[in-house]
Amino acid sequence: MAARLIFLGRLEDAAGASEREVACGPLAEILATLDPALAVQLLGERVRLALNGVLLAEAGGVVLADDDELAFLPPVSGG
Amino acid sequence: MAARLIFLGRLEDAAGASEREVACGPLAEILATLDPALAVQLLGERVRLALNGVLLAEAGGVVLADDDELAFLPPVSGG
Amino acid sequence: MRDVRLLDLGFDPSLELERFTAGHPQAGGVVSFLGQVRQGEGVEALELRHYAPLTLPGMRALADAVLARWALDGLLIVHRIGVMVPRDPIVLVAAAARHRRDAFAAADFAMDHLKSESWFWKREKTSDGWRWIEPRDEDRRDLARW
Amino acid sequence: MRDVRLLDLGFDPSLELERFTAGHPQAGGVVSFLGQVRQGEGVEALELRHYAPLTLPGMRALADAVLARWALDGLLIVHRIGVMVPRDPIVLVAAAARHRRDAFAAADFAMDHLKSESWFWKREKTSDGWRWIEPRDEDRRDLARW
Repeated sequence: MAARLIFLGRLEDAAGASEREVACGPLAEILATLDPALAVQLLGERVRLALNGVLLAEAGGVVLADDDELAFLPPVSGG
Repeated sequence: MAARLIFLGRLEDAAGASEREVACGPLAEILATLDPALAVQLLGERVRLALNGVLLAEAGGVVLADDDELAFLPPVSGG
Repeated sequence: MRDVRLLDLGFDPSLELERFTAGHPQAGGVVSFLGQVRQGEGVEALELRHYAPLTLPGMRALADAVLARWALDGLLIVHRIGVMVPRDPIVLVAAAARHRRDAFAAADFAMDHLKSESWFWKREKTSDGWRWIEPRDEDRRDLARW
Repeated sequence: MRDVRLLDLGFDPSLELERFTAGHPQAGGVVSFLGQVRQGEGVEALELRHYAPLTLPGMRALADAVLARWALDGLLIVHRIGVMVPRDPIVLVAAAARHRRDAFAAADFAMDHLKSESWFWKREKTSDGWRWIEPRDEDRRDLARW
């Protein structure tokens, strides 16, 4: 029973890896198990979330089930 | 002692040739020797003139000397 | 009509453009944009990362939006991912149309949206190491034109 | 930097573009426009006539005006004259620039002026024979944008 967090762009550097396996459950509880500095970055207001490939309008209320993939998408680079 | 008239685009069809050798002298006198229907087309208000490769602001007062080349340039085709 | 590709290996932009043009003989004009890794500013390498579940679907949706907005005979979008070095092609967009103005506008629009809205993250390697590239205000201004 | 040519024989646009791009490795982007003889509207041949004392000098002056107006690394203008058949390339304009927007605007401007102000006269051959092409209102409108 595990889910995956995916870190894109500079969030990968902050996380030290491109993905991490986590226990299922509410996102708020999962984030509480991470390094606080990383959790703050993941919740930055310009970071978008995609659950199983679908963009979310907001992070509130997300609960990860088995095999879910939650991606953290910082602003794209442009230029 | 001769000059050349050069006919571009549809004026070539009207003249039946891409160029014609003419006697030197004032342009008005030269045009009077041509077929009147052609002369009218050559003096059309959208036809530009170039004397020896230099665009003229107006046709009035042009006098052709030996070896001069006077080109009649209808509107370009675009598109 | 719509050819959208995400490539993790190099490509030959002139061959792509030749094929695209040959495939649209009824089009009077083809406008293309080729973006390449710049040489000569101390950048040794450039890496583009993407997020597979979003990036290609997003590019296809962009292509559909372009085709719906302008009268095109064809639209090509080819984008690299992975590590590139100076002079490597990064992106090729080409629009074939009966009328020149449609082809110009479509390619311009596609590039503005690819650059600022597609799911690519870019980092550059200089003698100081790798550095992530942040969004640019210029890209947001470009987008506001449409 | 400025490469302006008038050709009475066919040319290979993809080879021209490849050379042009390779010659400007410091440019981030290259925008090109390729115009070709359309296939499929009953046009069997197209002929472009020019007036040598004016046409190439005029194209060079246009190139200088473009280079003065936008920050470009290079500008290519290649134009055919003579008789062409469907799918033959007629004109290739390419602008290389550090910034995408400059390259788009420069190529667009160059094409608008080439089409409406350069000394080319065009006729088309269909099953009815040859017919001279008159100026189009659309070209005058395109020019008025600048």
